[in-house]
Amino acid sequence: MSAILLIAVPLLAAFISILFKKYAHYILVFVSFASVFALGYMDLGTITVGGFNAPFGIVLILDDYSLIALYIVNTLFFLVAILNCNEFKKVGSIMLVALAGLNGLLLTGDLFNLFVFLEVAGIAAYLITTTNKKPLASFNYLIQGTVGSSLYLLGLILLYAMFGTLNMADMASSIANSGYGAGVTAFPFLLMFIGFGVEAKLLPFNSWTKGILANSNRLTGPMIASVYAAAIGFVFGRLLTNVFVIEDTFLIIVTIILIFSVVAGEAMAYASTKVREILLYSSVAQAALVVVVFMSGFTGWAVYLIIGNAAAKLVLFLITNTATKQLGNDDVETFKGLFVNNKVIGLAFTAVTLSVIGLPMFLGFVTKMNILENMFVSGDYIWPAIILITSVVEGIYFIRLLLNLWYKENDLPEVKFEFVLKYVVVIIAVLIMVFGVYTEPVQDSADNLVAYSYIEGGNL
Amino acid sequence: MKYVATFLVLFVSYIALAGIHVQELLLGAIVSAILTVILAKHVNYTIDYRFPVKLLVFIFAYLPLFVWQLVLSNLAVARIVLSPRIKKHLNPGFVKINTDLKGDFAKLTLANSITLTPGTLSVDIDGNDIYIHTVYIKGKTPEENRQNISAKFEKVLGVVFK
Amino acid sequence: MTVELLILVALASGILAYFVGRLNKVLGAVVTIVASMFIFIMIGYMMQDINAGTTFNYNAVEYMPDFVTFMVTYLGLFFAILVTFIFAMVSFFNPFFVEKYKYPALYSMLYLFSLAGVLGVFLTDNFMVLFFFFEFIVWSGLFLIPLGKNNKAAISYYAFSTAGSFALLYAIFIMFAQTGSYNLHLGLATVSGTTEGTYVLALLAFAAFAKLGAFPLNVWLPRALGKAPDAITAVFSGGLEKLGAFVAVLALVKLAPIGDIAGTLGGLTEATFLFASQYIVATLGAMTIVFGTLMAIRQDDAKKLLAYSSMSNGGYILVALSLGGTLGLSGGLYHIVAHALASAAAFLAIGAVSRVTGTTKMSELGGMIHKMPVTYMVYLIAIISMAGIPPMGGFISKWLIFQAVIDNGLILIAVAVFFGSIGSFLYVFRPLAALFLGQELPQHRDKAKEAPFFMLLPMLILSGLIVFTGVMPNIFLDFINDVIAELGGTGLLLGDYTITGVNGVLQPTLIASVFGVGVLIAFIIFILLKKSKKVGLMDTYTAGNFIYTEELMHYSLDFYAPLERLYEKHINITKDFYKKLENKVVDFGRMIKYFFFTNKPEITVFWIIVLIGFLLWGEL
Amino acid sequence: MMDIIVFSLIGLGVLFAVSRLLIGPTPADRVVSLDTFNIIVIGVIALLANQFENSLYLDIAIVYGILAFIETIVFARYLEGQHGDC
Amino acid sequence: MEIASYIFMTIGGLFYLLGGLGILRMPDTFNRIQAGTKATTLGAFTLLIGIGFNNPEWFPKLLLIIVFIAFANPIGSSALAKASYKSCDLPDNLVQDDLIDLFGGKEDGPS
Amino acid sequence: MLQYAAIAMLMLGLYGLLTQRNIIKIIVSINILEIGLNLFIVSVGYVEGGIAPILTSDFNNNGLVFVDPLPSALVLTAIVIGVGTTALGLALAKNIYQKYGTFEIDEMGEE
Amino acid sequence: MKNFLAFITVLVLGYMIVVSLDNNEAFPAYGEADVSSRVSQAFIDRSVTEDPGDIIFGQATNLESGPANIVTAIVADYRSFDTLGEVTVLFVSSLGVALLLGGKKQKRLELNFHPNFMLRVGSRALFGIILMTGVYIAIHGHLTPGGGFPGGAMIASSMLLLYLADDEFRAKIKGFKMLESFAGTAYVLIGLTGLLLGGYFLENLLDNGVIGDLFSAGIIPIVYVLIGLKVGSEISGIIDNFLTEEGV
Ligand code: NA
Ligand code: NA
Repeated sequence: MSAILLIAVPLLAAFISILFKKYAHYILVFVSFASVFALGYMDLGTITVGGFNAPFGIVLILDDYSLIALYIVNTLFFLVAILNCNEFKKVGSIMLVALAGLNGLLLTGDLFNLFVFLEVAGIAAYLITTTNKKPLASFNYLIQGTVGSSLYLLGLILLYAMFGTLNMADMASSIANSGYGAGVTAFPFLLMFIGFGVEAKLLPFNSWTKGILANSNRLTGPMIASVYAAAIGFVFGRLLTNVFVIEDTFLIIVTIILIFSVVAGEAMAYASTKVREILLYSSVAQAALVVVVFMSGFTGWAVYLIIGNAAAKLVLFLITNTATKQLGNDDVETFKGLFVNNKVIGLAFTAVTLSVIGLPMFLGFVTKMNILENMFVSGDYIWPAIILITSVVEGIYFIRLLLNLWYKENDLPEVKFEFVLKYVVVIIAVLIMVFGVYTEPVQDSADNLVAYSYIEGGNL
Repeated sequence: MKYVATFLVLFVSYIALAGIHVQELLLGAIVSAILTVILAKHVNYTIDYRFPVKLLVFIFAYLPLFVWQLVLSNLAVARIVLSPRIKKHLNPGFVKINTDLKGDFAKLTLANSITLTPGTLSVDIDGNDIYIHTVYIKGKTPEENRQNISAKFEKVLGVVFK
Repeated sequence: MTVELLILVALASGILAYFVGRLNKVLGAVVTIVASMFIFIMIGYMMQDINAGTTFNYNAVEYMPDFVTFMVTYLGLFFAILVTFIFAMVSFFNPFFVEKYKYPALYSMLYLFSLAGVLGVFLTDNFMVLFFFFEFIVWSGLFLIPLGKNNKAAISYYAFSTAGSFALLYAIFIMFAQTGSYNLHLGLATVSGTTEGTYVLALLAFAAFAKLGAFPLNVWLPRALGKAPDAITAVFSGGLEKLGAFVAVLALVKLAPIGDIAGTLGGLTEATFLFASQYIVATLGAMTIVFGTLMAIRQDDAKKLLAYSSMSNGGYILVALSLGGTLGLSGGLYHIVAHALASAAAFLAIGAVSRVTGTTKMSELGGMIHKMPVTYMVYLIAIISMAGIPPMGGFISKWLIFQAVIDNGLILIAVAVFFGSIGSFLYVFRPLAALFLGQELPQHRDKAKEAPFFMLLPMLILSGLIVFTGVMPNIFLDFINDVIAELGGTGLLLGDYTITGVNGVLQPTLIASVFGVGVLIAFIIFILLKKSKKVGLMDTYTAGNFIYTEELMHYSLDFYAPLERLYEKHINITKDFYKKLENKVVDFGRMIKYFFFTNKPEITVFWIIVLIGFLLWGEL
Repeated sequence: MMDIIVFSLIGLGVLFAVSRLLIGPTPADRVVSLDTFNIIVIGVIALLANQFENSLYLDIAIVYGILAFIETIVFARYLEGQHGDC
Repeated sequence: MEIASYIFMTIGGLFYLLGGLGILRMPDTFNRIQAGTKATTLGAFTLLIGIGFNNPEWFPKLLLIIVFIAFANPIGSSALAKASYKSCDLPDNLVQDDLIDLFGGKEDGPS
Repeated sequence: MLQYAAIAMLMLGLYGLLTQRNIIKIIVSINILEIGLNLFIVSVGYVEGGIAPILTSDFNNNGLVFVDPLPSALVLTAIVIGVGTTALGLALAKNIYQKYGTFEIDEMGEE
Repeated sequence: MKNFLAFITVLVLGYMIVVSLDNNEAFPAYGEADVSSRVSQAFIDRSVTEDPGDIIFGQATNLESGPANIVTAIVADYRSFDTLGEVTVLFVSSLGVALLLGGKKQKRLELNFHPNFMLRVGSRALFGIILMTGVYIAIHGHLTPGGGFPGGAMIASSMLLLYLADDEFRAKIKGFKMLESFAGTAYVLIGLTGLLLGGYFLENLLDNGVIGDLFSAGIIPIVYVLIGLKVGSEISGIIDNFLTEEGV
């Protein structure tokens, strides 16, 4: 099967669904499920559109990397869709477009096509966030996203002016063979980095995240913090490893941005007293960490970092937003003792949290240890120190949160979680634990991805 | 008949743009036909069997008059604009004049003609009253104004849009 | 039985305990007794397989990642036996306490999980495995502490433990970068004497300090031990805290070459830094002793008091290990044993009291000796040992440590060590007086009764051992000599009944006999002489009114008020420091939030411009 | 030569129109000058077509003219609603 | 033919100039509209016809543009005039104001 | 020249985004920024003396000097995307106005 | 003051960017772009798949991409996938506007000012010309500048004119929806047909004809007309949403 169907079919469904508004959400669930299912039958390789070969035409690339990315994003998307399809019927068609956009982002091997899909996915995201009923926050997201993608486009055009191509692989090899120093590309790459930095929630370009995630609902929270975060992470990773050349001043700037994001993200989470704020600031730090790991070249582990994070944020935001809706607000004080009568939910929440912190027996531990090990081996002693120190802070606020949610005597909050939700979060938690203990497949696949570089296989 | 009118307007527009060529004529006709079916009742273009005659009158009687008036009006404007002391040429105001023309399109043409001729600018039409901004009001009564401003067009247009 | 099988048993029985515990709380707790006793016995069996100079090492079964290896060494076994024993003893208390917990089944499970972690830490030659179990203990311990209904204590525990763990991890990775392997022995040997070695020492010392609750990483210890469930307190103090001691041994003994500090300081090699670091460690250890003592003196809560005593004793261990040498090592290792036994016994005794009275506050207790004489005896023996008075184990270890300090000529540290000893006289007897002696309080009079047999049993075993370690220390010192030999040092010269130190020969048995005779005489006098009249609380009237003042009922109240006044202003220096640190983090987080996270796109745009400008600056 | 004359005449016209656009003072004044400017631009585009001998520019002129007209209408409709807002 | 073309084009240019000048010099909005509309309309007509002389095959297209302008320009102007009347203070040199009947000062209009 | 103008417009857009607190004006700023960007894209493809990349009966072979057609194509796409974003921004602005009764961000208070 | 600082800031930034680009050895100066070193040279030569030699307007047949307008060849053929994406952007925007502004029952926005007579009548007269211009532009996208997007925009403009010129006017939204859905669906289906029959999504399966003919360039005019319809209906929908409000 051609991977292009992953984009075409949701689009087709979206175009048709506006005539059948009442059934749009069913179409959505069906299509997103079909996407996950169909991934098993996709042929790996480079797909040309319209019959024009790279670097002239637009190509899509389905390799191990994008396949994993597609599996993760589509599965998470499906889960979010099925859990929310009844509550948010209105955005069914928009969600279909979002699915097409995300799949396009993950598949495309063309820098300008990436911009187009960034906008498709972005606009769908702005719209999905309007279900928060906070139009000002959505507006802010829209403006910042547009500024970001405009900067990306400007950087891209500068690169085109210099190297005359839009294809990622061709661009990378043109730059490598051009004989110019990295100084030539620093400015365009910085622009593109910032462009993605906005979407990837890196400080200081992420002021939209608070308005969106701190007011999120059951749809927007998991959608933005989990599905979109994963997709953007994967795409950013592809650019970072295969296209960008980060050296000299640019490297200094990027390092400052990343250190700032990690440190400030954890500090902000620490200083927060609302559950969703804690989660969202933690996401900021995690997103920066993903970028760091990609930049360090540990693709496989960056992928697992994304996976672990996305799965965790899905569970955390689902549970938090379900509870918030029923309790009225998300102050930790209100949430106190939430798990006393919701032990299953509580265990799942705890498991994924411990995984995010990186405690043993969970997937997060395996990922973190391997990242640190690889960093040390490559002679990097600074980032591990930063990661470990901020991990302590991260651990403290998450543990504080967990203990608050588990231990309270009287006046327990009354929250009902529906069966499907329980089912989903428990499965994710169990998977995180299973792969935290049975680490061999994780280790192997991550090592494979480290060895794998997609530039060489531009035409797989 | 409004279908014919609509079709003609669309088709002529298309051909004016695309040029005369077999493929274009064919495609233009098809497209115009389709759009005519969809749009005819919205646009209200009307036409009758006397159209060719009216067209001739319009072209050979009205247009020369109009162009002449247009040139005159521009010369008048030039005189004002180029004079060192503009204010003395001005005696502006809004006047109301009456028209006998019936039909929206007739009134529109009249109004546009008034706009493009010396010293006058139609602002709105209400029923049979045309409201006009005048650079230099000469007449004292509405009838005087009408004579000054619109009478010559009305005669011709009365024939065209009968 | 192999180590990984034992670990599996511990984990499996933990899960079993959980499910049994869901059905019946008490039954779940019984599972912990059976399992931890079994594991202790199995570990004891390992003694048979180990001979001086030979250790056995093996890869674990295939389903695990291939770097997972276990190894039984004298050092590991020494710690493993001690800690599993404490776990086994404390487990007898579990059935009597689970009722009080919010999640009793969870308690049983995590208890055994912690035990599994202990085995993993001590019985491996692989740093990654060690770290894994280190962290495993952290998060199982983490959920045990708040069962005592205090989240703050658990969070402090987590914060410091994790900081320690991560320091350990960083050290592990430094060694890994040098050797390409996680082998513990290889790693330590490789970096020893190099610049990396100094970093590793500092990091490992940090980890040890964090686990031991030593100054300046001491804030969590009193909180956690003071607020954790009673039984768990004993495990933490007697057992888990010793993880820190283990790391300290790795850092101060295995990593740094064994020898007297003063002797090797001459040559300015890389190793000099190591020794300088050891001085720092010794100094901090001494400060730990002093601070722990001063804090213990002013506590009202008996558990907290003992917690500070634990902290202070951790200081002794650090001082001893950092001094190195035969005396230092023997003293340190022996003190580990002595303190483990004594503090477990003391905490269990307090726990037994708290079980019937519901409090551990000295101001709310009194006269328990009448209802709980056996518990009183156990507590008495434990604190005698803690204070380092013959004929208990604590005396032997302190004697060795004193000798080592004096031998090294470290005057200030010697002063601190002596101060700690005198201070412990001052504070350990306060709970004795406050809890067990004095007036029986009306609110506890009816409920209080002696603990049941299965609680007394472990307490009695422990006090027996405390006495035994004081009377017949050579049996233990013999094993410690093996440990020291394995570490590459020389053990103590042991006669049948004598210990040869630098400044003389100690004859513990003789001393014990003298004390035994003294006690016997005192007991006979107590029996023979006329009983003192017991005066009830309500018998004291003045002008027909009962005079109620706290002082009347508690002569232990404000015991050392004049002394406290000397330092009360300065004593919270570490607590304040961490409080300020936390506030700084919070302030920083709030500031960033305030500046960046508003619905104002211009902030984002501004920073984008700044960053672009920064990049382009160089091209102007 | 002739081209230069025509273009400079038109250029002056544009200059005047734009001056009024900048001076105002009322929004209506600005819209009027913008409208004038647009019609001049149509002529300029047509002149370019003549200059380059390329009829494609006429298409552009038509589209520009249409858009300019609609723009004027939009502004006019907008201004109508702005009571006394000058 | 070419000469005719250039004459027309120059005249067109002149009217454009006149339009610009009118816009600039006229003292109030309505007079500016008047000057601008008339001059530019005629300017566009002559200019386009001039171009048509040069390229006869373009005549249909040019004619379409002329027709469009002939309609669009006055319509736009009248709409603007109405808008200006309703939104702004009237110039103080008005000698007569019949429109006040229609718009009731500033209030609603017909249709 | 065109390139400088493009960069100037980009900067003007950024200036607007930095200073404007009215959401409509912010949308306008974004649009100015995008126009500048689009101009820049086109400028990148400009070739001195190049003609529009369209074959006609007058310019009838591919050996002529054309400007780079690809940036023009990209601009078409970028423009349409900009239109979509702007429409959405305006719709959000209308929603915001309904909720707060103002377009000024400073008058809305924190969400 | 804030404004002044901001002004200085962007001034400095702009200056820096200009200097940086001037100093950048890889970035071509304005007007000196080297098209032959760019991928677009292959689009001009239509030589992505094979080299057709010299291309003469009105003569060359069966090129890999048929439009005489090379920009159109790129937009609707070489990079047609981008265009599908951009159509999607517009689609989702119009959905979004409807989501944000659409209430239950809709009626025209009630304004207290009305268009004047000339505008009301005149716009109907002009409507035909504008509409036809849009159609013409969309149909001739492969021959002249323009194409589906400008064409669609013109179509929508003609609708906008009617909306502006008549307070009562409302187009049939249901019809827009149908058109929008039909055009989008057809576009994707054409792409899928290419995939099914030719092996590539959006492959041009029809005869490309003689370059410069109206009936040439295979599916491109069809695609462009679909785009024109889709864009026209979408923008019209957006306009309608902005000019309507909740009410009976
Ligand atoms: Na954009
Ligand atoms: Na396009």
